[in-house]
Amino acid sequence: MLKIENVNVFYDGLQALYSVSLEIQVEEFVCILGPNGAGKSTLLQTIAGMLAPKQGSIFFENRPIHGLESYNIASLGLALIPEEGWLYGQMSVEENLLMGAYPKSARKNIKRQMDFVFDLFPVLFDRKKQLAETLSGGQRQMVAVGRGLMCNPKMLLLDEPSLGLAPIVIKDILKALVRINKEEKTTILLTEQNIFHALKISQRGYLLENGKIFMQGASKELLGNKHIKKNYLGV
Amino acid sequence: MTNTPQQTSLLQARNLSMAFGGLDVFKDISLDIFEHQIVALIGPNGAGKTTLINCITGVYKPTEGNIAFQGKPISGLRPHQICRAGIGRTYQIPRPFMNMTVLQNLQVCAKPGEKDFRRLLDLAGLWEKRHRLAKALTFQERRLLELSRALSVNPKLLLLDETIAGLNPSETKDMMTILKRIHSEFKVTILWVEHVMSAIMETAHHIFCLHQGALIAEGSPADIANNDKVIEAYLGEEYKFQEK
Amino acid sequence: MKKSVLLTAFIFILTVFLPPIGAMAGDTIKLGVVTPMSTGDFRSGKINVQTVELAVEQINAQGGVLGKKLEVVTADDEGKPAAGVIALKRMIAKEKVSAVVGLWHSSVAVAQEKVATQMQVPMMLHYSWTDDLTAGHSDYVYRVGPFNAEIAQLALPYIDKNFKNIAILYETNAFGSGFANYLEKIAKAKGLNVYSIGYPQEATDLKPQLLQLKAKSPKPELLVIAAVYEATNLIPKQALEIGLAPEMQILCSWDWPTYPAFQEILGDKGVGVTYATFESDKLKLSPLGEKFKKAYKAKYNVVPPVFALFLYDEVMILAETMERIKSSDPKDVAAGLKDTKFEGTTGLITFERQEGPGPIWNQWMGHQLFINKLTAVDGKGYKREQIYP
Amino acid sequence: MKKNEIIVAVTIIVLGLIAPKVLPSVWITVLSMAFYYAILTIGWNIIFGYTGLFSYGHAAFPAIGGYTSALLAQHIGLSPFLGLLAGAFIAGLLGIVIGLLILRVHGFYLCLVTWAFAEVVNVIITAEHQITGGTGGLLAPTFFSGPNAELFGYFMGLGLMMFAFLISILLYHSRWGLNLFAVRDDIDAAESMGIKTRFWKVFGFAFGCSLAGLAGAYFAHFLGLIDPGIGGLDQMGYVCLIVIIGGLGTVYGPILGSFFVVITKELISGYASGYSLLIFSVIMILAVRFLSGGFMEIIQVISPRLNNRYLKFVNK
Amino acid sequence: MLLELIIRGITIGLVYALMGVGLALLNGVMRIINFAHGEFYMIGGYMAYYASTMLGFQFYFSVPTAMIITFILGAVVEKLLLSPIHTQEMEKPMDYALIMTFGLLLFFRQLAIKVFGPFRHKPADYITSDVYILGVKISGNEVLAGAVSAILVIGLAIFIKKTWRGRGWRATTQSRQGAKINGVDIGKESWIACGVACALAGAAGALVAPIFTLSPTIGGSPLVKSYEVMAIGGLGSIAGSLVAGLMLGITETLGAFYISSAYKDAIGFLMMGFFLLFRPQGLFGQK
Repeated sequence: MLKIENVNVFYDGLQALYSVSLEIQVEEFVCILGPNGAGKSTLLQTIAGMLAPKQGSIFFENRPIHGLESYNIASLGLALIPEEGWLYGQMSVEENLLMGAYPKSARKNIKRQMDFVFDLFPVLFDRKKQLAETLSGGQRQMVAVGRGLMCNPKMLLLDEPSLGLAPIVIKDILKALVRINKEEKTTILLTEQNIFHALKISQRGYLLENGKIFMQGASKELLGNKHIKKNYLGV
Repeated sequence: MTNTPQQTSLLQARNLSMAFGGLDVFKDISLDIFEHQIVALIGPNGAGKTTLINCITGVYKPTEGNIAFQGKPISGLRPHQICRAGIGRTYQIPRPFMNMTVLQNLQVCAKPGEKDFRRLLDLAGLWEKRHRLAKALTFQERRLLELSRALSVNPKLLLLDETIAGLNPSETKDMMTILKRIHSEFKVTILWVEHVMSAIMETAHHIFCLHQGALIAEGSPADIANNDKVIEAYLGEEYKFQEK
Repeated sequence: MKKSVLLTAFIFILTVFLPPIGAMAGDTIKLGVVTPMSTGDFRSGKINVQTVELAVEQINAQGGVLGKKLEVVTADDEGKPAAGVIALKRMIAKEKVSAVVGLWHSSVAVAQEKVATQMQVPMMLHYSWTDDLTAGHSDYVYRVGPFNAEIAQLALPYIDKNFKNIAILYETNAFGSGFANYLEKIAKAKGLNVYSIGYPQEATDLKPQLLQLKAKSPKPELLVIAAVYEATNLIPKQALEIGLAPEMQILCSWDWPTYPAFQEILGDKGVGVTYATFESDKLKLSPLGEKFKKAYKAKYNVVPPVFALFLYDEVMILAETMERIKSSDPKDVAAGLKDTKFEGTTGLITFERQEGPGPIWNQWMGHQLFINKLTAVDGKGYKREQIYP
Repeated sequence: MKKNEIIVAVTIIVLGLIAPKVLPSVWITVLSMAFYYAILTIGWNIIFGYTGLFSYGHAAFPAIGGYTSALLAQHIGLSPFLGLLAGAFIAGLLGIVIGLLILRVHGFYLCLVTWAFAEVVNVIITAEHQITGGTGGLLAPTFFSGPNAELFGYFMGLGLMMFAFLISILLYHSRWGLNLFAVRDDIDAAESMGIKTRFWKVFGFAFGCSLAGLAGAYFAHFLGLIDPGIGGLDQMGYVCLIVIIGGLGTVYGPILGSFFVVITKELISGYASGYSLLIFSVIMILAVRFLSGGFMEIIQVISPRLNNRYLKFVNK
Repeated sequence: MLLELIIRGITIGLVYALMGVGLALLNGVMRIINFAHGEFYMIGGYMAYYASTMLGFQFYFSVPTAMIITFILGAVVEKLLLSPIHTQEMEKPMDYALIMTFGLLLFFRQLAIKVFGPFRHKPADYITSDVYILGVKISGNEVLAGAVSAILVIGLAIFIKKTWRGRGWRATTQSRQGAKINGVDIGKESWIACGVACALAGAAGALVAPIFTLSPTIGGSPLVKSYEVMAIGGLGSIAGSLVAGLMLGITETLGAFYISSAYKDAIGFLMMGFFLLFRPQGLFGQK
């Protein structure tokens, strides 16, 4: 589905990614772990075309996408759900969701996707006329995820969806992700700091440290890995 | 742990709360920072660490609570007054004065008459580059410059915001050495917000752990490493998912 | 440091005491025309240039002045005082002109007067109406043409006879304010009720001012417009649109309703507007005037407006003066102009030194004012009828 | 004050003193206008280039300075030389008031607020025509009288420009200047590093305004006239253009730019009168499109080595 | 009298709103300050003039002609001169835009003097008869200008609210990055939006041409008004611009009558300054 080869990315003069390579199969649920500043967001933004890699190549469904603009990538069915949400504060929830279906190819089955999003997050249905900036943090994250789903993506890139949320909300969102993966057959690439959450719901994981892939493996294996615990807590 | 920590309180925060538009960032935090210690403030992203620093330095006015520095209340003062009282800071993404030379960056902040810029720049290894514009420096150099700029105001307390985030291992090592030198040579107390646990465990005398706007633990590195709440905050609670 | 200070001092002394390189005397006598050519009332400016060119052509055809050819140099004052001052300064410094003519907007000329006096070059005014221009009695400023106080005096009997309540709408510049103030003074002295409102000369939306007039009680029966800039054509139109005219009669302060732009903007709505002018079929011209009129018509295919006559006179006076005093040095010319006695296009021109203050020192007087009314319009233009005297 | 700057200053003085002897006299007016623009833009360079405040109302301050001085001369017979001081003082005072008002706005908003201020000043000048002479302008006494008045006015301008130039150099190298730069580069960081940013913001703004007031008073007494055109939007455009072409935030930028712009304008109008502004606007558009760094960028493009030398020259 | 003043205020206010809305759109999508906005107004006016005099068009043809030409011009200007702002990462995009558009202002103005001549022109009246609204006599031209402006502003509001493209523009205004990842081609939308904004200015110019007549320098005043409208209504808000335009029109007319006609233009600036300093989000915007 997605194949990244030896990508080097520079951010404001600083090298953020050092020849990162990874590969994700169709319908897989993969997570990228790593501490803050390890390059997780950079990696996702590079895939989505927001940043240009200096070297290396990215293939999506065997098509090179590393030179494409972000709006082209969006219409291929690769949706990024960014860390900060990048919501449209002065637009209603419904309009925010509609924007997710902006690419021409996505405009056909808006109704179905919208229903799916409201089914996933019923709270959004009640608030669909409300302006996005008046929502709480968790609801905003739901809008962000929902907006990503609106284009019926083949693959979803999620950047720390649990950031700064209350546990109960995190639970809802992660549950929704599992549903998306299972029901919609959507490939998911998720980044998380909270490795426990991530490994629990994903199939495979990569550990990113200082811009390099440090370790990879099946989630269950990684969950038991001593290095990870040590690396995180220093014990 | 090179110094024997002395138990004089330098900074006292009492019942500090901060909220933006009704959204609590942190609530009811009380902490003491003792002189000549390296104190670390840890916690997952979004826990409110940077906001706490901004409250101490006067960028934000805390919605509730008091901060006292060397026994004098400083909450409500403007940032430059707090700086002059003896608190220096750095930023997560370095913010030197980009269109000024390295030397000017130090000159502008230092009190008149104190001209020991060479010492500060040697520490950062930037003396040779003192006539360069800050924007021509690398990321790491900017961070070092910012550090020496913060020292140029002769602070008693230095607030560091993620000083080693985004550095590679060898750079991290260098930075740690520099931090230790700063602590011992300049006799400053350091409050250090950081993510990289290994570095903190090695350097800090005392650690506070902030999670979702509350102080959930404090103590020596060893205490923190074995604290259940901390482990939970980092590794997450156990969730049971209905997996097929 | 010390060295450089010494060096500076040395060079300063050197430069201050060395005589500047003088300008070479040319083999022509230069006559400057500083007039609006791009903005401001540039249509009139164009006529000014044409008139001077025609006059100089005629003089050169008869052998020039003092055996040399006359040469016309032009500069654009953009209708703005600062630009006018710079243009005049540059003209005097660069071209070493013997005299300057063609100055137009009063506000510009007021500033230029100081320059001419300071740089000791005579300037002659033909249609800048502000009293102040000649009230200073400068030896370098002469006027062959009407001025505000005189025009107001000439128009007053007509206004007094027909109206009780009048309104004056004026541009807030030297010409407009000056004219309005004087007219208001003498009209009030006659017992008339006067409302006067000023507006900046660039304004195109005069409705606020007109609405204020509309709300006045008793209603003004006559609106005198003291303005020269092009946007003023809009005033009669806007007065009609808000229903102020045609109950209130409109009197334009001079003959711009005869310009083509007036018709383009007002069309048939212009019928009924009156205007004051010095031009009339009844205006008697001297043989020189008739000759000029013919020559102008032949060359440019239009009848020259009345101010062209005055300007033509000025060029002729200058030529005559230079011949008389046998010099083209600006200072001498200025002095020589005092003794002018010239049979011009409309009568004898002298700059008599009368007693007392006021504008009439360097001023030729000999005007008659007419008031015309536009009565009908067709494709070619308006038909007009003289209603006063 | 560095050695290089002394050399430059002396060179300008020497050239300035020689110019009236060797150039045709028409250039006196032209160069005097360049002096006016140089003083004016040195002021703006301090506001924008040093302090980082994008003031789009800078043209209002020469108007304020000029009218102040001209009115004082008219009503109480103040000498033009004292009028310069009065103009600078009143403009500086208003600069402080506006500076305090604009403390709370940034960037785009700052630009609009200052622009609004400038236009209100213009409206007042036009509306109060009984006092200010309206669009016709106001006469002011010249510095000197007699046939050489213009030449002396020229020397006066040269002196004033050098004065402004020296002040801007001294400011550039002083701690005061450093404070302004810090405010420009990162106001939050500056505040956190113990710099009284509010004070320096107002200081930088008012200082630049006061120089503009000085320039305005000089303009009024050099020409013997001041009119509302001096505060117009197009004048503001020239100010921007001059500083951008010369090099923003550098000491030489405003002077370099002023002479370049004024002289180019004069040369163009000589060859293609009536087309000068058109050609000029094209140059302006192309310059901004392709050379956003001003002359500095040309140097950079031509030779990086030369650029390094220039940087050394400026900063050493 | 009060009624008459308010009705006149509304008619002129609608034209102000039309100018302001274009600028608000431009500012929203492209995040730039545009000093050449008034020049498109001027060009629109001239285009309508030539369409009516040379081609003999009635207003329902000449106004759209003016809009089409200004649209093309606006789009070309954006493509050639303004696009570096969002295609290249510029250090100071605002300064660039300011000086660039100021250069354009000078350029168009000088070019207009050369091409159209410095003379004042006026197209034939669009509607020659006068109209009475609540007993107040108003010229047909003014009624037409007000009505068409209202239609255009409301039309734009509907376009922005209901269509995909309009939604994309609003999204771009609020989060550029969000719009990018949702598939909005900002480069393309920018030139379209710039063209539309310029076309609206051109329409305003064409509509008022017979009222205030044309000269190469008429762009100044509408430029100023559109900034006032935009600042009062809030940057990037269409509804705000409409209300702000009406507010400005009415306040100005009343102020000019009751306070002083000489200070008419100061009223708008004082309002703008007040809003910028004390309510920078404008009438309807939230903080």
